[in-house]
Amino acid sequence: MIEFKDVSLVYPNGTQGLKNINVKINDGEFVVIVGLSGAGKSTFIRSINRLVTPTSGSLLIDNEDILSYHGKNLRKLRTKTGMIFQNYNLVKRSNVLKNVLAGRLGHTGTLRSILNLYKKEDIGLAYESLKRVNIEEKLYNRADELSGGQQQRVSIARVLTQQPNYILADEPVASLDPPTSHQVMTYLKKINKEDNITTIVNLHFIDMAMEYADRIIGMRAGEVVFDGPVSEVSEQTFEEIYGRSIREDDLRGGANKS
Amino acid sequence: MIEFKDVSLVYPNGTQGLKNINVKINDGEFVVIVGLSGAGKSTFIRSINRLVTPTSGSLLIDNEDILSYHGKNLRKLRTKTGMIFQNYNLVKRSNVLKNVLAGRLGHTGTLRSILNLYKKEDIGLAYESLKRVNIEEKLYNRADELSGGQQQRVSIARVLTQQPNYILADEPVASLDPPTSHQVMTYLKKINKEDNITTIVNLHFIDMAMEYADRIIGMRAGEVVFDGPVSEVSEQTFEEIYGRSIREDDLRGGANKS
Amino acid sequence: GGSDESDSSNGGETEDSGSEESASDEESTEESEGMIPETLVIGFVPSQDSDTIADTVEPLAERLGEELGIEVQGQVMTNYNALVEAMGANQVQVGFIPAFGYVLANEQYDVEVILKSIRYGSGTYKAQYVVRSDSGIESLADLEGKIWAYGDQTSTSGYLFPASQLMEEFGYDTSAELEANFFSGTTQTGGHDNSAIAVYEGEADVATTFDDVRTELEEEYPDVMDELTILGYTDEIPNDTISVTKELDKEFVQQIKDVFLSFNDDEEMISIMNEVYNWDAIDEATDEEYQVVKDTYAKFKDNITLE
Amino acid sequence: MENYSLPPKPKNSLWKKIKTIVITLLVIGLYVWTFTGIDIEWSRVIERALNNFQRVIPKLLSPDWSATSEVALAMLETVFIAFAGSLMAAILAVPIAFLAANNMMGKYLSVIGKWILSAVRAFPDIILAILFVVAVGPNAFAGVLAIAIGSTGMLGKMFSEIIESIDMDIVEAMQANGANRIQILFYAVMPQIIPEFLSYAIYRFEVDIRASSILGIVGAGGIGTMIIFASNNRNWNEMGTILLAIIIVVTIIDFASARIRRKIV
Amino acid sequence: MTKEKPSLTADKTPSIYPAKTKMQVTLIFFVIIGIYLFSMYWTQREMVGGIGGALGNMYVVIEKFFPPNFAVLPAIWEPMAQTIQMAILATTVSAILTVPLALLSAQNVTTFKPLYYLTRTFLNILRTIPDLVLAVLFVGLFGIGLFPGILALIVFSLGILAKLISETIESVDMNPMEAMRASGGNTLQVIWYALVPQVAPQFASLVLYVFEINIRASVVLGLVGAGGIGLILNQQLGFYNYPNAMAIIILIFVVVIVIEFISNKIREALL
Ligand SMILES: Nc1ncnc2c1ncn2[C@@H]1O[C@H](COP(=O)(O)OP(=O)(O)OP(=O)(O)O)[C@@H](O)[C@H]1O
Ligand SMILES: Nc1ncnc2c1ncn2[C@@H]1O[C@H](COP(=O)(O)OP(=O)(O)OP(=O)(O)O)[C@@H](O)[C@H]1O
Ligand SMILES: [Mg+2]
Ligand SMILES: [Mg+2]
Repeated sequence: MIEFKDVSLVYPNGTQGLKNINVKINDGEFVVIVGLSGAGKSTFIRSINRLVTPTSGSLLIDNEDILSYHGKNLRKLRTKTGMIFQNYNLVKRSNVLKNVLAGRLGHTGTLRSILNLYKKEDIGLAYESLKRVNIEEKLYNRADELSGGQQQRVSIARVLTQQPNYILADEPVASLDPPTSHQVMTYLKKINKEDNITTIVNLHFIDMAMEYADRIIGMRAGEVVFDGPVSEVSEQTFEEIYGRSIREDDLRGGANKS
Repeated sequence: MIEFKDVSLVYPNGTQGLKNINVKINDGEFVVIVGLSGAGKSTFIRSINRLVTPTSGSLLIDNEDILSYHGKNLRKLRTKTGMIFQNYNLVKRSNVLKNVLAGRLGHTGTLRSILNLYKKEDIGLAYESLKRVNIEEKLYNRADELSGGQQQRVSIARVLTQQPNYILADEPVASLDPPTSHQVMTYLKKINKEDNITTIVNLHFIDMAMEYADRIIGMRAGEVVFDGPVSEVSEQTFEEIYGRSIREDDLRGGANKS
Repeated sequence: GGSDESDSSNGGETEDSGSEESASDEESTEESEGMIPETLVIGFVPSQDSDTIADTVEPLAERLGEELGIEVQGQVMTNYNALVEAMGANQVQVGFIPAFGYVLANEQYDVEVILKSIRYGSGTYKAQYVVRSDSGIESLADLEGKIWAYGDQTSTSGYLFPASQLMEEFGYDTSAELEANFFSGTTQTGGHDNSAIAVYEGEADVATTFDDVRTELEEEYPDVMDELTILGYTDEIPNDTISVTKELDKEFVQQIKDVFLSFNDDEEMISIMNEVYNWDAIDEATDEEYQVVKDTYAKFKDNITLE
Repeated sequence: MENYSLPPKPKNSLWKKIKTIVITLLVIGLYVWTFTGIDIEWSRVIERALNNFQRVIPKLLSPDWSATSEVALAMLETVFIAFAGSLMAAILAVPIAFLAANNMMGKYLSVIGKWILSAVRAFPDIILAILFVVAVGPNAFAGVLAIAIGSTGMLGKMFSEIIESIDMDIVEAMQANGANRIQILFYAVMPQIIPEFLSYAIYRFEVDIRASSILGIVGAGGIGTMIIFASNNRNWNEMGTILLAIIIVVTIIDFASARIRRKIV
Repeated sequence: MTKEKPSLTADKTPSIYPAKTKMQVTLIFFVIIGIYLFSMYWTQREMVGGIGGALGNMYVVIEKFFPPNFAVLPAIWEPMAQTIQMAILATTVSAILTVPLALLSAQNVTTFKPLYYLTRTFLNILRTIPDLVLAVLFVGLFGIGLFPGILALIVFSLGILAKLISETIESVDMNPMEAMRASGGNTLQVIWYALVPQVAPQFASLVLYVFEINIRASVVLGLVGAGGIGLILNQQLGFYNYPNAMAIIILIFVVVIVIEFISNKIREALL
């Protein structure tokens, strides 16, 4: 269970990334966070595995406040939370397999991992994950030889290899074509359901959000402006999240206005 | 007018980026290119302003074969074709305004641009473009201080500042939230119509493509597998482009298969 | 008091300077009169063959300027190649050069010696052979089969003169043969002090240094005077020169010479020179006195051992 | 789930294998050669160190304060000369670096550029010093020139490597704008390289301050000359003073440069 | 979002940089130029005459170096080899020692500030000591011979390497490191997986660069009795055998080129 208790985050330059967030995410939920660019979606997600540290409030995961974590505790937390990034974050100069195996780091002894002495199962798992995102044939290619979409798929495979309890995904499908996007979302949904892995995804597309989410959290300017099951999403919700109603005067009008 | 005549492109490493492309794009058209990751969409677009050079065939723009261009000719060609990139390609250490002003480089004398002596109109135009993508308040921020979506908007502003005859956009909305995406597409569409600027956009999302395109070109493995007006797009088309029909057994099945 | 000691060389000097004069007269008829620079530049390369080395010629340059009535600039340079070339290009007109450097400058660019320094009352100095007191080495012949430490091969007292002496005495034609066949090993130490320390520490059996390097080491190695003894000395090596470039006007050169010589009667200057350069006095000198160095140089120049 | 299995690794060609083996053997050979060629008597070294520690270190740590003003003056001289020299080098190095960078000038020109830089670096300081003394006489300016040329080789090499490592996507974006080469230089390349250039130039400035023995050769004085004299005279106390001066000055420069860089980067 | 209607001729066009930044950069620029001009003036104040005859003068000297006397090559091979051996040894040791030091002095790896400042200061002091002083000092301590020479090279190159490499580390793409950290990797693993691949080419080229420096620094080693090619070079210059010296310089040049070539090959392989 993840619980944000009055969490705020101010970046060193003064930008308020999160503002008094109170959210409770139950085990096994599939939550999609939507919001405008700069709304604080990434900040929200990155607080959970402490890639950024909220400046006030408390953030409980499995009933422990993780804001005070450091060292071993933090690594343990991160081992059980997998993360998929907006910009892939692959080591461009390493090959695909090595990038994917990095997902096992938290589970592998330091010496073992430095000497590349992965267990056979780990390597098999990595290969398996690559197959799941249909990119197994690029196994030995260097990451920078792949197209954007292919790179994102590798980074997803990395998280799959990690076998986490929580999956955090920061716009995982932003660079994927629709079939692959849906594939990935479906897969995330599937492991969410089958293995009961709590999954939190940032998405730009509310339609896709509606299709996969159990629950939608809408953010705007660092605040949660909507939080509820998909069934409760209405025109009104869009307005709250995007600051105006979706489609009608807004989408077409955006450019007209200027 | 842009005309691909039997254009092929083989990358130095042997990958066939384009295979016998025959396409004619008339002035003022709004063409959206769709296809799987790795289909060759980027390669297609980048051939037009010669960021990559096709290895055979001929590519006519305004009835001149641009494949033999170099030096001044090439710069002239590029001045009249604006380009929006998948990865923004901003100078991270320069501020937003300077990045946007770079769009005027082709129109500005070397000395002037080196000394930062832009015409007042140019600076005004740059500011204007920033307003159009709603990011004028970040004027003096360094590009690397912006979020992904914000960076992409700056890069669009850069092209708007260039006032080109052709706009090439390589997944311009991959990192934008839906309202901004629609705004941008609408804006591209609007200048396409008003100024009769031929616009060629790569998109992953066939629904968005259907909404804005006059004409859709579907690519697969370097080949054009569909080319026609939006009205002609059918289930069959999806199958051709994505190698299987959209949605039904495909999207859900993707994960099942593995 | 220094001028007394140089009587013997004085006689030769007049003869020699006469011939030099006539030689340059021929030249000056072809070209113009010799030049008098607006600023006279003095280059100073401190001799390593000396117990203390100063890093300034400022007081000397100042006085010289006052006497000559033109601006005089003194520069200390740490490498005599640079000074030789600078004199060749007439960028430096007056050089305080060690004997070996003077020989090079004279051969390459006809630089002329006008004066020399007098140290410890003498216009020459000697190199010494240093051995451990308990080594049992009593003559140069005992050095056979021993290990030889020297500063570097371009050092007059550290290498050239002793090597030359040993070659003559024991019948070797080249220094390579001397090093390879007479000694069992050689160590190039980089400096006179290091050579002596090498012997002190037992890494070498004999060091060739200026006379007397031990005084410099006394502070760090208090027992150095007892532990090390001087086995012998080489021939006399002429002291540092004061030389001028061939372009300089003859009368002006004479003027410079006079001013320097007048310092001998100036208590203040003597004390400065003594303190800064260990000089007691300045005396006239002729090229001839350096013939011995030229001969030695000729012996080594071409068959230089490349290890 | 299927069995975890991995497809076979793509087989390296025989040629590649041979190459790997040959290179490995070469490297091993090189080290064997090195270790057999170098012969250090450890017992002697340690014994000497124990004996000499008392002779040298305490004196070094008790600087000769009477030399302070002299050292300070020499230090100031050195700083000025090194500054002028390394700034000149930083400027000279830029065009050569662009010539030597293979992503700017093409393969063949860049080889020429690299050779020029290697040649400059192969030239020993002392010969540069001689040349400039002959050219402009024994003075500080000769020192500036010698430092400038001596530093150009290193800076040029570093600069060219920085240029080779820039993000070419941005260059591409500028090309797509129709910018010409000079504009690309100023808009896409410069912003990416300036901070690194700056830090290498400042770094070189530091190097020039402490490697100032070249100034002694040209008669420009400075701290390098003092070092040579102090070492020839075995004056460890004065050496201590000089060291202290250098450490202070370089630390100040380091501090100031960090601030400047933060402003400009 | 948009509050006001933009008009094409915006009444006040902004300048490219905010006034404050402009001011600061201009100020820094002028201070630097000012110091430069002063330095140039100050260093030229002792200059006698112009630089009119400069090139002619230089030509006279340069001419003396030609033609190089390659006949000495067989004789200088041994000191050259010795120089290379010392350089290999010194470079290897300092490359190994550099790794922990560079990591500890990289701000993005060592987040524990006191440790970072401690290492940084240590390296600064190390870097500050001139090679000549190092050589003299080590000879004072260890006596003449190979050991003080090699030690001087090690300390000297350690200072250079650790600084350059720590800066390379500070400029890597932090995203992959973040990803590794997010998957629970410990510091060592993050470094090994995300940092090393990014730094490796630069590391290799800097190490080879330092190797090259070490070869050229053999001039200093000559001063302390450690032998090597620098000693021979000084000697040949001292005896006015300029053509011999030129042959040695050309040999050094060839070695530099070879190292450069190897460096490029390694970089290509790693990039
Ligand atoms: N490291 C940082 N330092 C300062 N400000 C930051 C930093 N990261 C993000 N911000 C600012 O915080 C706000 C929220 O950023 P965040 O990245 O969470 O938005 P987002 O919703 O993920 O946007 P996008 O959809 O564009 O990725 C933005 O205004 C952004 O400019
Ligand atoms: N510079 C290159 N060198 C070699 N192969 C390349 C290069 N750029 C692209 N490719 C390959 O060419 C094919 C087409 O690539 P392209 O980038 O055009 O695809 P895309 O349709 O734009 O994909 P995406 O949607 O992922 O951006 C891919 O298989 C890709 O791996
Ligand atoms: Mg985000
Ligand atoms: Mg693409």
